[in-house]
Amino acid sequence: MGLSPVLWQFLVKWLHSSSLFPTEASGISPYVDALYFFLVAMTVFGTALVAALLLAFSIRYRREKSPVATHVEGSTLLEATWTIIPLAIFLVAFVWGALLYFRIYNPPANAMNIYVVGKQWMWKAEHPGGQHEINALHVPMGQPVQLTMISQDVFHSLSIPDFRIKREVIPGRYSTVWFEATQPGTYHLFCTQYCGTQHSGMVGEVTVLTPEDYEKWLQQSTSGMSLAQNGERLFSSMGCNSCHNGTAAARGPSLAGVYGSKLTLTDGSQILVDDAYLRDTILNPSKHVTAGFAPIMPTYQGQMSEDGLIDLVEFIKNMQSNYRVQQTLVTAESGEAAPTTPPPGTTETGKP
Amino acid sequence: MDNALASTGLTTQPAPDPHPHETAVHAEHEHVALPQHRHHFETEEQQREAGSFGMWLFLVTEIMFFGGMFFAYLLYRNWYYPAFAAASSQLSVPLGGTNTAILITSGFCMALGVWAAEVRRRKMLVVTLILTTLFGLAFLGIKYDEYHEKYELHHIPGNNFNVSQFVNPAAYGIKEEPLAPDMAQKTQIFFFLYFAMTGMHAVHLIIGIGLLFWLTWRAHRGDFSSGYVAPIENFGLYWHFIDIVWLFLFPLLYLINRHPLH
Amino acid sequence: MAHETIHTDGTQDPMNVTNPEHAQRHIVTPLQYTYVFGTLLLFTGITIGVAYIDLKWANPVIALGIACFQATIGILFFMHVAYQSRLIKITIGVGFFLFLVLVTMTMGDYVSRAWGMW
Amino acid sequence: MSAAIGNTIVSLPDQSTAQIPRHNYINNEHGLLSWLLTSDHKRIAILYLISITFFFFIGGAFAGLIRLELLTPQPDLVSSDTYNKFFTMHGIIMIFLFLVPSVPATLGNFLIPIMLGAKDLAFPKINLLSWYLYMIGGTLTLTALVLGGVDTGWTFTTPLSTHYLNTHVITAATAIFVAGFSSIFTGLNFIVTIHRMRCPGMTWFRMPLFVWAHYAASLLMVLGTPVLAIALTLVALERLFGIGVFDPTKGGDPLLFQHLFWFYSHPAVYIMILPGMGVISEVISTFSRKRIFGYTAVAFSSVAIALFGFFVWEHHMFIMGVSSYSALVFSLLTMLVAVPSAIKIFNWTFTLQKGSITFETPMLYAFGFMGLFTIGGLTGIFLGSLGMDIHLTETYFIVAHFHFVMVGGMLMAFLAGIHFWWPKMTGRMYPESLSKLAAVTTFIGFNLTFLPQFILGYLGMPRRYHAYPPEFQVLNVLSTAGATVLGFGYMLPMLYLAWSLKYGAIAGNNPWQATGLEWQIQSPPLMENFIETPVMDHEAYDYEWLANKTRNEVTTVG
Repeated sequence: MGLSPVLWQFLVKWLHSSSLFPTEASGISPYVDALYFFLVAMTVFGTALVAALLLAFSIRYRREKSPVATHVEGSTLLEATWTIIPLAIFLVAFVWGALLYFRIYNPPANAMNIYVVGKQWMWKAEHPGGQHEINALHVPMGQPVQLTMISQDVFHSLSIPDFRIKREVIPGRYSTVWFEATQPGTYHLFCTQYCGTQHSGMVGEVTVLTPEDYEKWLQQSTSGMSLAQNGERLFSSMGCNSCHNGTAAARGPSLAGVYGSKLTLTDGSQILVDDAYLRDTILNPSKHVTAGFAPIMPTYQGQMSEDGLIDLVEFIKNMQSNYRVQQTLVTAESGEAAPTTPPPGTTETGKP
Repeated sequence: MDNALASTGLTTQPAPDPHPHETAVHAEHEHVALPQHRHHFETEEQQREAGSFGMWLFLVTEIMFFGGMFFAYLLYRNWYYPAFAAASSQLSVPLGGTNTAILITSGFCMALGVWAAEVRRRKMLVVTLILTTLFGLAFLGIKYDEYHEKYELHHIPGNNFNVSQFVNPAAYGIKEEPLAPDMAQKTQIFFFLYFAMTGMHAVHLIIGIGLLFWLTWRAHRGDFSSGYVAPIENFGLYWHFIDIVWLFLFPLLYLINRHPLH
Repeated sequence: MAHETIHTDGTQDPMNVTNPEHAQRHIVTPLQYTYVFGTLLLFTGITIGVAYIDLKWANPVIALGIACFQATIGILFFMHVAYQSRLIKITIGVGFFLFLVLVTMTMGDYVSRAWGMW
Repeated sequence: MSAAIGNTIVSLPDQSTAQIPRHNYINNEHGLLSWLLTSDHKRIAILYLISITFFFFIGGAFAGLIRLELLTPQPDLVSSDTYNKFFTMHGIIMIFLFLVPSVPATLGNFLIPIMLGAKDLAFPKINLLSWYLYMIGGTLTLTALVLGGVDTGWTFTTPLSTHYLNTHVITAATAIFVAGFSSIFTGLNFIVTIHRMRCPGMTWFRMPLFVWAHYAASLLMVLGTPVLAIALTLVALERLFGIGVFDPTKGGDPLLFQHLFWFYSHPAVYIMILPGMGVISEVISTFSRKRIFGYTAVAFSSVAIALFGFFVWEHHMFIMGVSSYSALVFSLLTMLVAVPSAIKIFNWTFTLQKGSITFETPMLYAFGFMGLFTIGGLTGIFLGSLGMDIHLTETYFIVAHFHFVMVGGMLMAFLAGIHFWWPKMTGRMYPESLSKLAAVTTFIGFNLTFLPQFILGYLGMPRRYHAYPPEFQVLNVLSTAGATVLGFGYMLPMLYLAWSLKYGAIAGNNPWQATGLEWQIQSPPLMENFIETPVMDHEAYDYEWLANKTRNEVTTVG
């Protein structure tokens, strides 16, 4: 009969891919699955209980068996029971879930940082060493990796089911998520927030490599310039260095070692300098002006791509001194790039 | 009679006028005119209270409707205070103040109208309704003037929105701290909220004025001079509600920061 | 305050205890309206005046306070709520309460975002 | 009343003599106009019934097309654009044009005045107006569809909907805006009616739970919908003038839209489910011949749901970069809102205890509801629990979850109600065996369709995907297969209900021997429902009262 090959194919497929759970490929997965099993158990139990009661009552009290209903008003005790017990279970789910939430979204201190830019309809990963990948992400195994993500246009959402992580990629704001891959292999990378026509095409592959392989990969796929070095170029080509050069006459604050420090703003408020802050000050300078400076900095809104901003942020992050800035200031006239770029793949720039 | 609704009433109660169905249908289709009693209400009291309760529920939805915009205002005002302050200083307090007074007055006339209807004075009712309408129109006129000015200054949000006046006030002879360019851009959000909120308010006014014409005509016809107050009363509620919205809009939009800090 | 009252039902029940959904019908007198009218105008003047004095954070608070006061008397007398049934008073209360829910809970998100993740 | 202890309580008048009452609301007037201009709540209910059925099948057709496309991993049936328009239309039509008005606008409209012993809703003309608003909204939606569709998804996520699409977003937004006001007016009408139009003796705690449920739902409609209206207005303005209130590059915040949108759209799911719960209460009580176990608990749980429903909207945004502190608060409140639903389920279950149960079609649907809604509700806990939500949200798990609540819950309840009150609305019975078949088919088809989607979701298949990795195919095939069965299950009632209009057995006043006021009058009812204002002198679901009444043969047939 004609149907059988189709049926056969179907069965084969079924046997090949009848997994009920995605692979546990990240440090967090077991914890997520644990909660999942708990909740599944709760659901099964709850449904079974209701079903069993319905069945039992339907048989015991069907009209043939009990022709006349006996009136029961209700029972406070029972009401209390099925108010408190479900509530208790739900609260367990709440606490458990909350702990997990913070575990998933709080990166450890030693996490390495990779930038991800989402745009309709592709993922662009940018490694500090300047390696760029499209719809692909290479990460080392056994090393916490933090993704600092931003969208160039609409909401996207980066999801790696096998790592059990997902985070909205928001336009105009950095969002972060971290994971620690535990086994080599390639895994799906999805955009889960509907983002327009090619939404379902906005998928990629995460490749987990052993640390050695990862090093090799970094070497091979370098673009020659680290993010910080690109940032340094922008820094001079955009003329940032004409104010932020740490000289006495500078109209802007020196940026050397500013990252991670606490700044005092003109309105007296204290603020911690992180990626988000750096990005925001470039786009909305007057929102937070460092104490002792005038709000004269122009906005770069619309003049710089998110990639450019990432380069700049990365540059400022790793800026230990103003030495190279002043160098670029000098060489800027002669129109060439700054001297002696350190080997790519490392995130350090300028030695004092 | 009203105990028809009392939770305790157990007394049986034949419907006041069990129409034959045909007339019942007509009673339903004709406009709420005399006899204003609609067949499906037990008592006229019940009908009146149902009416005003319904009106109030509707006003509550209006609260939530404006609520969304009030929240947007609150949020962005906190984020971009300098822009909001500077932009708000470009609105004319004299005009805004006058408008507030005008609206309050028109509300006062409306209130008198309700009273006139209650005490069944047809002429007075008509006069107050006309006054209400006039004040309402005056408000809209002034509002139009303000909008027009904004239009000429290119302060209408959109593609040809122009911030130069805020970046460099001196050039326009305005004694204000100049805004940094990026902050000046945010004045657009203020003006959007200004137009959205006052615009939405104006729309409600226009609808109200439309209704006023209709009510005035019916009042003139004498519909409301025989103890049938509900339409006037409920419209009054609507009109006063618009006034009250404005009482919030005025300080929030016009008076953010009228004392430039030096 | 004395104002004429029309009793459309026999039950004298000003506190509408037995039937909270029903209140007897009052007619607010023009005199009262005039008082309210005056007050509203007066406070509009005040709110404008205060706006020109620099009181730092107090300015918006005062402005809103006055607006709320005006709204209250407007609602109570122009809109007759002072003489309306408890049901209607509650309805209005619910409306404003829910508006506050919208504002506070959403603002809660925006405000606490700055705190970061502990 | 069938004296012999059979397995049914259906008691029909002697078919040879019985006939449809001469005067009733259907033949009271004739001509199309008499329907289009009617302000009789019963006729308006029928108008609604026809129109929402129409839209239900349009929305269903889109669902079918979606499932058909997902039969294969490759994007081969239609282009991505078309697919996106499919699920957008499916969402908009099913939510705003079917689920929200489904039970309230049809059964609620028809029954609430009768259950309260009133002649009509408080504002008959506004009731008619809200039907017209609904139709305008529906027409605009279809216009958007005909003009080339809209592909925002029903959530209108900014800035996608405002800056990155050139489809007919504004038309669709207007449609929803208008339809929204239709449901505002319906809710307003119900609230006023329930407060003001109760007949003598009809105290709050003598009202049927159906009315309580609608009261709670109406509160949500009246208080929530305006916020959706303003959110959509802002989207439209943003599109028209690019004023940047949701545009990050201009300093706006896209999350603000999410807040405003979900402030309505979460309560909306309770707008959709609460009336269904009301139906279930009536059905369960009638077919177990017993007062609902813990009447007050069920009544108050409805109100509690309505109340808590307003405090949980942010759980749709947990991964959207909201503050983790408020995420905590909202997660906790989400857990609280789940409790009243649990209370209801158990109360219904225990209503059966010591009852005298029969299994007519409405009861079967009610059983279906209980099972599926329990699953739907409990899987909601997964999504309310922060850590779990990260992995599950925006996947097929969430799709399965809300279909279990909306389709498995609300649609089952709707069908239960339609079958239950069909005799009252039309005066004729539906064919019992066929309808039982339909009920079972629907149940099987439903589970086959949506259970696989839970697994798909946990495997990580994102929602709104046109193409998907091949390893997901098997489960998708299962789901599509189920959808076919489901579709068949929904076709059946259409056919046999239409058939029963002419050939169904004459139902008589009270085929179910139910206690509600609506069953004490003729079916189909008179134009004015009651000949004289009834007096409620007994509790709701008082079957002894009914027994005495039938013994004394005091019936009010017009």
